[in-house]
Amino acid sequence: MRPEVALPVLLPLLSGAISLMFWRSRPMQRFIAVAGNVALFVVSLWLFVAVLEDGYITIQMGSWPAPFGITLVADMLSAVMILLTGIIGLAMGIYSLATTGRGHEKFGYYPLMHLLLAGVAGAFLTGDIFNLYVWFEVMLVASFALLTLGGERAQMEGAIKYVTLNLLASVIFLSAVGLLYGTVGTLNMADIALRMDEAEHSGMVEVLAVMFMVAFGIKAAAFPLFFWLPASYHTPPVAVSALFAGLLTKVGVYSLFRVFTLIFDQTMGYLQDIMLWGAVLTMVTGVLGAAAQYEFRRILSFHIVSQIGYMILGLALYTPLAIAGGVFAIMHNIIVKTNLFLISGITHRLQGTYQLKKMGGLYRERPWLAVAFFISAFSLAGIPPLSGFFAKFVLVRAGFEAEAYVATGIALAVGLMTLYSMVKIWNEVFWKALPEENQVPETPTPTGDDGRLLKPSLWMMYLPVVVLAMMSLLIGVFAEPIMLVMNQIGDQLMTPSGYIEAVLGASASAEAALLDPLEIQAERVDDRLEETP
Amino acid sequence: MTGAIWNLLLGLAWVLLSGDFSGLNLLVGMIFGYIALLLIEPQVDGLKGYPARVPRFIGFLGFFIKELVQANLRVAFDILTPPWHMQPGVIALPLSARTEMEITLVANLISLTPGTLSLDVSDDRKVLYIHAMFLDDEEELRRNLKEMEHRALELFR
Amino acid sequence: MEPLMALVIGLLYATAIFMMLRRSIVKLVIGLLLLSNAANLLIFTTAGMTRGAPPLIPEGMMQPLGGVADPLPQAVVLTAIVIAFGVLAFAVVLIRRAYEIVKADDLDKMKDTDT
Amino acid sequence: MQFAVLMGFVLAALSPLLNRWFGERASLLLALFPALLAAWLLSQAPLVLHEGPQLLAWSWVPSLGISLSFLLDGLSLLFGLLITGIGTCVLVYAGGYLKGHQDMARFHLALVAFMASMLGLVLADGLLTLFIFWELTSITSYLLIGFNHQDIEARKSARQGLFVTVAGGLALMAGLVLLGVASGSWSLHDILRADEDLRQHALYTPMLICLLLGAFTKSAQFPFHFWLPNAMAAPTPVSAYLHSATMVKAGIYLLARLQPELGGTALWVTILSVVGATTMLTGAFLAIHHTNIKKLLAYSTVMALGTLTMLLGIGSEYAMTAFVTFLLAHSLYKGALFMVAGILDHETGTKDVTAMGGLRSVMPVTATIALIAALSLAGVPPLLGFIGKELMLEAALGAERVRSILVVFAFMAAVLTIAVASIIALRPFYGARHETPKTPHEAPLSMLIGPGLLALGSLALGLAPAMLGADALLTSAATAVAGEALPISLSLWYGVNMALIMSVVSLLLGFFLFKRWDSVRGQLARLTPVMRYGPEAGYEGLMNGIVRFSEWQTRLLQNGYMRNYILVMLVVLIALIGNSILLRHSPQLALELDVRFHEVIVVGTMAMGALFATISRSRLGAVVSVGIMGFSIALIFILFSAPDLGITQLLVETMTVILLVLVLFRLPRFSNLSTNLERIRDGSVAATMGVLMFLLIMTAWSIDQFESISTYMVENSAPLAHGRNIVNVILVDYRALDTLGEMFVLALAAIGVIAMLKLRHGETEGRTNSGEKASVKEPYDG
Amino acid sequence: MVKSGTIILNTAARFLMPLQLMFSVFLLLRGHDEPGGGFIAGLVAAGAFTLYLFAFGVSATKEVLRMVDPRDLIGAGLFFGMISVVPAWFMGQPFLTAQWWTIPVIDFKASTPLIFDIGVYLAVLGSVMGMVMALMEVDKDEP
Amino acid sequence: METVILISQVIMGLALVLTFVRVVRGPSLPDRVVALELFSTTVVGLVGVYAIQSGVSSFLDAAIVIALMGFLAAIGFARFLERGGPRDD
Amino acid sequence: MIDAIKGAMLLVGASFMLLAAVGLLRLPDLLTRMHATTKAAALGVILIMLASAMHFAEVGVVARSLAIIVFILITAPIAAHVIGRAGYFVGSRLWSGTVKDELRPNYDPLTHELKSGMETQENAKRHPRNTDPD
Ligand code: NA
Ligand code: NA
Repeated sequence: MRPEVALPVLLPLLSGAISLMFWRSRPMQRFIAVAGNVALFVVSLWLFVAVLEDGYITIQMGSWPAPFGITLVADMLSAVMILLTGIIGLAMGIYSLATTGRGHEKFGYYPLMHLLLAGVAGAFLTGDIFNLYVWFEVMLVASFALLTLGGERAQMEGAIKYVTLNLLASVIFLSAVGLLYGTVGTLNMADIALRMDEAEHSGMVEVLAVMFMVAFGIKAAAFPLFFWLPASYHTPPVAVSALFAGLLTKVGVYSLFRVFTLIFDQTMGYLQDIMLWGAVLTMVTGVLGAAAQYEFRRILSFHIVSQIGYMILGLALYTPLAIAGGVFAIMHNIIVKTNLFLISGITHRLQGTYQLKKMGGLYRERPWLAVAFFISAFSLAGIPPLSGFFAKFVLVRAGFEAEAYVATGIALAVGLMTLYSMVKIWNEVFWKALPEENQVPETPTPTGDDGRLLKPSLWMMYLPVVVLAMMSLLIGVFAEPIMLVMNQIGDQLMTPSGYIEAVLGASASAEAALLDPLEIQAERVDDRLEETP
Repeated sequence: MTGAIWNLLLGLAWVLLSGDFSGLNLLVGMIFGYIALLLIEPQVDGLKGYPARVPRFIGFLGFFIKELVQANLRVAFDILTPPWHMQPGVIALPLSARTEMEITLVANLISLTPGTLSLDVSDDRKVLYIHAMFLDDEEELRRNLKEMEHRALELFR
Repeated sequence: MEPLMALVIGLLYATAIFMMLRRSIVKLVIGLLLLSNAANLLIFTTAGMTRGAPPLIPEGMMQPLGGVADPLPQAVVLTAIVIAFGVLAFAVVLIRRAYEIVKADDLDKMKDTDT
Repeated sequence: MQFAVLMGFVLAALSPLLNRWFGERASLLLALFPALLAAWLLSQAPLVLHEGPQLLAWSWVPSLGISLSFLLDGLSLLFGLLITGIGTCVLVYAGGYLKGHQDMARFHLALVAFMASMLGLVLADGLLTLFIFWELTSITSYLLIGFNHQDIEARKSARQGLFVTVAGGLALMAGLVLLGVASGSWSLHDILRADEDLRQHALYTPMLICLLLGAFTKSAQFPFHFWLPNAMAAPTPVSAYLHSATMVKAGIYLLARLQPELGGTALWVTILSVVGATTMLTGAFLAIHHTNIKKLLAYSTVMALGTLTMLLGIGSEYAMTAFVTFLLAHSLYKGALFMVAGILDHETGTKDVTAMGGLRSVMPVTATIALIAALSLAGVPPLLGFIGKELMLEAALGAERVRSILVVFAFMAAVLTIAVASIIALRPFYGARHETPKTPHEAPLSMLIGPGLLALGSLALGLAPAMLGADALLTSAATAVAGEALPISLSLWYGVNMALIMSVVSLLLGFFLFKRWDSVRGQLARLTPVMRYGPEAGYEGLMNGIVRFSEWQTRLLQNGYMRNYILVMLVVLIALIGNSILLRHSPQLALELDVRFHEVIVVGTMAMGALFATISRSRLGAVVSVGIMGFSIALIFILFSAPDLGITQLLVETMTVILLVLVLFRLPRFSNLSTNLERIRDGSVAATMGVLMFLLIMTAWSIDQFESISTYMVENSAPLAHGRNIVNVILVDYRALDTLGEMFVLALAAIGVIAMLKLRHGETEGRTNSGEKASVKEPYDG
Repeated sequence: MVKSGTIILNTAARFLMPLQLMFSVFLLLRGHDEPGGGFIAGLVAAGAFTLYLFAFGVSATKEVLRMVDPRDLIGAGLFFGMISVVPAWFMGQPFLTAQWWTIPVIDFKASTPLIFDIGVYLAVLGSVMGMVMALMEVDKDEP
Repeated sequence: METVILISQVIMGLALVLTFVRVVRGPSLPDRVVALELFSTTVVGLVGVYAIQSGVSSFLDAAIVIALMGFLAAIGFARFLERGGPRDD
Repeated sequence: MIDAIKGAMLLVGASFMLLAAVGLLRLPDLLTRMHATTKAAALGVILIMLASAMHFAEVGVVARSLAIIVFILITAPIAAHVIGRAGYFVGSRLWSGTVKDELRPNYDPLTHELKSGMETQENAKRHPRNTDPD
């Protein structure tokens, strides 16, 4: 019994349920919001430390042995993702206290937030493909509700696209699960991995692979499947935007990593190129989309797409180092992108708009905000020694090592375009003087979503922003321990037998080792890495 | 109502005592129970009228099934043979039923009888509007409906 | 049976997609409805269909008498049905609100957030 | 050492506090930092000179080959001394120049951080550490150039400088990674000592081109030179620092650093010589266009950078010696001249040299400093600049490739440089007094110390290079650049040779040019329309083109039409599935049909229900058909042994219909909005998808290779889970986690629905964040 | 617009709702052995309330529910669901491991799966009710 | 017996088809709703026959639920009409 | 014997359902169609359920079969009433052969008031409307 594997899912579910029970009491909900998120953060830390020690941890829910029950599995990748979920959850919990209006609180903002986190955590931990679908739906419906909370026109219009296109992805996912079960007769991912390797009809395996690729590609907002994201992410309350930007698409990316390293590894020979160019086009179209925008959150939204390209590039290169780089990119992006959205919220609070044209003067007025933005923005652009640089560097190195020169070159160029957008925001929002026509009163009256005075709570907005900016910086400074973790992730993902053994027991993995052609490739890459001190 | 419950309990007791848990045995137990209730009726206030209601109920059931089958056949005939013999129309049927329960019961029974369909009750609850398929002999129809209402109300009064 | 079902499910997917490609939001939602039904039937069919042998164990027994239909896809589909219901209920109300705000049953009039 | 550099960043971060505590004295306080570092570097000099390069190993990210090791050899020592020495002067100077400025703290922050970055750059041993500091200089210089950030020109210039240098930085990163991958080491020290000859490596050419792009952009080589003069938007102390000893020299440093390992090939020599010479001439030529003193100096910096590059390209012993000498000389006089320009600007309120005149009388010290520095710039003995120029001409004369071009260019550049030097040193200080916006006075002491020291350095080192140890230092640096010992010594007199003759002639021609400058400028003004099509216009065009392209692309992709989105996704899916199941593999079909009449009917009503729902013109008719379809599905579930499923489907269908009915009440009737062509297109996509799904279902069903895991569930349901309804046991026991998630999904949907219906705008007053539309669409100009 | 609900429908609803609710509890309790279970039962119960809503409208239904808002039902349902997860922990078993207790006097087998199913029941009931009631409520509010 | 069951299934199958035709033909919403109602009733009958055919009485549970809940959709439609929704013909 | 009765009940029951369907299809207007569906289908279900009760002959099954009958008997007329009423009030066209309409004159479509009509017997003659189909 390893409770730490299940608690990151169960705790937010519980706090969500309790929060719902107290839906009449606003203070109670706010208390549960923070308490629940602190608890989630603590268990995520617990899980991370435990996985650091043991490598893999599993729990067979309901005591039913795998593959018959549902197994929750934490490997290093899951643990890192869970830890990030805990961090972002806590940041959001605090930030939301300052920004959430009474109406939103009354109609379930906090339970929705908890359950969204539960869905995310469930997706990161589950070892069962249908259970993954269920957590996707939990996450999705929570996000639907959060997206529409407040009921403004833009929200509704954005939500229609968000809902429809995500449902399309869900149905593709579900259909693939159905076909998968019809083909191999099991739902446990480790078991599927074993059976897939033996599957005689390789055409079906490939079809399943592409179906999962498209389904998760939509969830991850990869080219040309990303349309829902720029259409909707800038419409909800900013804390919600930030939560979405940080975590949601990453679940799609995580799933791609999980499924294509564990289950469909044998199809990578064919799919690698498709994925690689998909990743490149994702980066390029995303970053160009941002270049065309003049609204704070729209720029950030398009950049999510662009950054997703980097992560998928890591998977497409398909070496341990590239995987490590991809996951580094995920980690970095979760922290930084969340923070940029949070900052956009503060600037909105201060100047009442998201239009770059109408903003200005914050460099002088809010130096600490400027510092936080500067760190986050330049981290996003991959400027050293911030977190984004290391993500980019590892990918570039892996790309050159894999001799994918053109794709890697484009990835580098995209970094410059990212800088373009970030500098655009910096110049307009921070450096430029506030335009005459948009002069706000001498002391801006900060208001929450409900228009009430919320001046004392501004620190609750600053706290997460400062902490996250610090994290981006610290990731850079302490890149070594993080890189060790990332390398472990790369190794774990490229040797799926470890995962299979952890879930199904040692006998199964002996079988798996015989069937793992990629292990040989992974070793080859390892050898090459060892040559370079 | 008390009577019906007692009857059921006695039936169940019979089933328990005899140890034969079949539907038929329950029926047997119910019959014995009914006889027992018939015997003690004068002594127990709560049972007043119950034994008498049972034969009335069975009689009503027979009447209703007869109507149901008869009218169904008539409708069937008209549906299956091409020229329409029917003369449909909406008529107002004055109600003797007073309580909501009674009105509902009567209306539903009328709806269940083929050839008639309860449309609505007037706001003052005096009249039930009925759509009837065969208004060739309206008086006969009205008479039949009133009889059904009468028999049904008897069960409750 | 399965080939026939496969054919009809194919048709269901086709109709669903056709509806989703319409400009009317109501048609869109009906398309989503059809689509989720198609997926549920797909799971049910692909696993194989069995007549007259529900996965129930007679009272007092430890195993079913003969072979029974595969219960797992049934449970999975049940879960999927309920999830689809929740999601669709949300979508249905969403289009209602969207219509209320935009005052048109036309998706082409709802593109402010993109452009 | 590493500690010292990192302390620089800490100090930078603390500078706001220092400013608060110490006010105006903070500048002096902060100047102690580079001064102490310079002292420390000097103390290390003997060690380096006598025992060779010193490696100070520090690990950082060993798993990526990133170390924080520093390599101290002649080259890095020379650069380190320049950075710290001139840095001290600049900090002191800035204290006077920006006295009382409200953003003093921010200035200190950026400047000290920049200084530390620059120092880290030249000291770094790791390829990536070098790159990290390289990028840090770009970022910090961005902050410095944009110091007057409320001015749109400053913002634009800062952005331009950032983009050009960071773009080059990306190329540099690619080059460095290639270098690391090719050499198998991430340490400069190791790479320089390795036996392997990278010049023969397959990746040599791409690697070199990437590295050169990095160096050229940073060092403002043609055609990337345009950002540097624009960077004059920075306050003058910054210009003095960036253009004399630091920022722009980073690229030069890199080239020098790599020369022993990568230099000497035909590619290297040709590119560096040609680019260097072109830059040199371009800079010199453009300089005399301008009357703005800072621009004049900036273009002369471009010229100097070209010269340095050219010297590295030539690669001879002379060239190496010339390189280090010229480098040192340029840093000293250019620093001094910029500070003088700052003084002039500060005191007169204008930067236009033609607007000044006769200032020698009011600011004699400044005039003297300007004269000494300008003489060094002009290459007049006995100043250090003279030695540099002599060696430079000598090296050009001895070039192995494109010699004639180099010589001609070098000579022309020399002439123009002399003209520039004369303009700066003579025009403001001599001749008649002009009225200036401010009444000029002699600059305060704090602003004179820096330039004074630098000018003095130019003179002293020119007079007695060996005596002051410069000889040894430069030899050591040249050795590091050449990769082998270069036993040379500097001297003012090498005898009458070709170089000296050229020097003298250029002096005369240059002075002549200075005399005719005003009319020459008039002539040159006619060239203005042609000049518009320079590299800068190319840069602007590129940036605008990217923005326009991205707007076009976004309109094309993110067009707001949802059916297009869906269509694209489906086409992708269809293409991928079709390719896999039809082209690369084939479906597996087992067309055995075992059906009953009523089953066919039920399946038929289901299909017809779906079909009618699509073609019905009545939306409620469609809803009823959907209901029929749902009931048919429920019946199919029941007929095929799934009673639980059938019941659930029926109930769900009923509730769905009720919800639809409740909602449709508010919605209008169906209307036909699409054209027939669209319908045909959509129909074919839909049909294709349907056919594919049919094939997939058939295939998956036909595959009968594995036993289902549900066998275990059936066997253990009653004995272990105490339940006889196996489906329910799966739901609440085997796979209870699914069900747990599922109930949360339903609950979430309900919360969402309730909120959507009941939480209206009235209840969320005051929030307008998402209501705004992107109405602002003008091109971005900040 | 015709006034909603007639005597006939109202009476029938008053009579049918308890019947349907009883039936739903029946379906819930025997779901582990025969067709039924929390979902089906919850949906039947929701159907019962929907019928009542159609007959009597929102305010009357709220009166029937007393102080209970559908959201309370959802919260309680989810809470029950979560409660059934935990007992296994105290037994040192993985979460969700079924625990069975026999209640001596009535020989009733209580178990965590049953608690779980009750949670499902309440959650489904609350969710569907919440949606339908909200829809009808706003319909009432608006012209 | 088996034949009888098959015949009844065929008959009821035909009934389903005819019912569906009414759904298509309409013309007004109430007509379609009546057809839907009849459809669900026929389904109850079919399930009853199927229970006999398969000998599994559990299928009757499904029939009970349909019998008890199937009319709700019709009530919903009626409410729609009463509140002024269009008849759609 | 029992098999014969069961078989007959099944066949008759099924036939009534078909009859209902035929009626639904053939009859000319909404209300007449409802006559066919409500009763015939109910009768069909009743017969089939009785057959199944006889077939299984267990308490549980008999009880369930009877429950189905009861439920059908309760819900069918209610549904018929509700739809018929709604259909009538929103103006479903009555068949041209309709001979009488005593409701229409008593109904005020503006106030939705439905009088008992006791006092207006003489108005009971149906006035043909131009919206009626031929
Ligand atoms: Na595998
Ligand atoms: Na199969």
